[in-house]
Amino acid sequence: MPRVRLQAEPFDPGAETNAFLKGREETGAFVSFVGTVRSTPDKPVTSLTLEHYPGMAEAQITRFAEEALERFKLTDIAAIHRFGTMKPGEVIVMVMALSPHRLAAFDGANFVMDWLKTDAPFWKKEAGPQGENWVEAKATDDTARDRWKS
Amino acid sequence: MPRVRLQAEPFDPGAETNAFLKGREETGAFVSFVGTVRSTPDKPVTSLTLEHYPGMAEAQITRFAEEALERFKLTDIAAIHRFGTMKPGEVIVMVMALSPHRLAAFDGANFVMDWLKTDAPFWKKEAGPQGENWVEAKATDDTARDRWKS
Amino acid sequence: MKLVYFAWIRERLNRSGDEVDPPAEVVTVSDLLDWLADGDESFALLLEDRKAIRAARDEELVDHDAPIAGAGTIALFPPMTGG
Amino acid sequence: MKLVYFAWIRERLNRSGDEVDPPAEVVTVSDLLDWLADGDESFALLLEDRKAIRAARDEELVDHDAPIAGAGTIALFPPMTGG
Repeated sequence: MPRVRLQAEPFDPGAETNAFLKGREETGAFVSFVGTVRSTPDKPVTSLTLEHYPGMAEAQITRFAEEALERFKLTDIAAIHRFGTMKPGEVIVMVMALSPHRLAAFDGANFVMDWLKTDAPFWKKEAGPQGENWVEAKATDDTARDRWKS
Repeated sequence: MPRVRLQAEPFDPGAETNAFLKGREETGAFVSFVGTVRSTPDKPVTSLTLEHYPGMAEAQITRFAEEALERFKLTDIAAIHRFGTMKPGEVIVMVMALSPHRLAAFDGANFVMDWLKTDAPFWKKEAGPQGENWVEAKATDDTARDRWKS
Repeated sequence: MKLVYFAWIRERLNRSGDEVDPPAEVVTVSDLLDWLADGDESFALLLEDRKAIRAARDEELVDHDAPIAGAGTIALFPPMTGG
Repeated sequence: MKLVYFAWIRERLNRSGDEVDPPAEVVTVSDLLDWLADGDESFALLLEDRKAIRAARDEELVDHDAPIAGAGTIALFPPMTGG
């Protein structure tokens, strides 16, 4: 069963890595993805707020994780996603996949991230020196997701 | 500059994750791969010993990391590889890639792992109930590497 | 039937949801959007670009041609930007 | 010229390297393997399956047809299994 967690509180990606890897003598390949709040000199961001659809957000991520588990024959998969307001550098999302095979672990984490980006009910609002704006969805994210449709 | 470390001592993948992610407000996507010593009921392993070619091993991994950095326009990449004798569950190798773009981070870590598997001078010897044996190279690893040749 | 709104749809409507009882001829999500626009100026403006509107029926993503009969909750929101 | 051996090549030869001075007609890695096999029974056995032998010239992977002239160190080892 995939472990999916939604929370307002920050979490520690290193501690999550070690907890997930504990007692895994039977599998050899672990892949994690960590997405953080980005702020650059070109596009400074002072905070990012994630709105979500409670219930459905968790259900969608669980669905993608279960699909990944089956499709890539993973040993385990976990996803943690924050909502609420966070600062640059803070972790928004983390996906971890475990498999006896390296490519399956990469594909599993990649698959969940691609679906999560476009089909999990979260919306990002950025605040910066110019005020606030809702982040627009990117066509490249749809393309990334669509490569898994077959 | 990629950071490549070879060591006999165990290391903590969670601590490495957090150290690598520290102060990275300008990039949003982190991917890590962790490979551990595997032991299953079908194929029990009591220890794994990694022999390496000192100097060349570090040089090869550094080369693959530099190629990944340039090819996928990564912000940073790091690799840590152990040598010597280790027990089931212990970490053998860790690769971390950072990029503003999620797919580039996945590709970067994947690329370094694929090349490292086939073209970095390490040799694995397994010890188990039936004695010791050198691990044979897998044709699937060559195939995985060859998809990056273009 | 319950309607819930998210992100800039919620902000522009200035509320997070409505309780509605559309007539029988409102069969699909698309019909529902027409009916909402007919009855409410702010909805009419909001729904001008229909491609920008996503819908979920009882927490499942659905297309605009999906039926709404028997739905407990219809959610309306812009394209998702999680992760 | 220095030779270094790894993994089961090192184990079967029971040493980690040799210092050699091959004659001028030994031009390539392949020639070197022939010359080593001619001079040493254990090498001859080891080198029966040439495809199982990889080589590095001064810490760079090379094919069997690579020249060895001017090399400081030639390493011989089985296919690598790191990671």
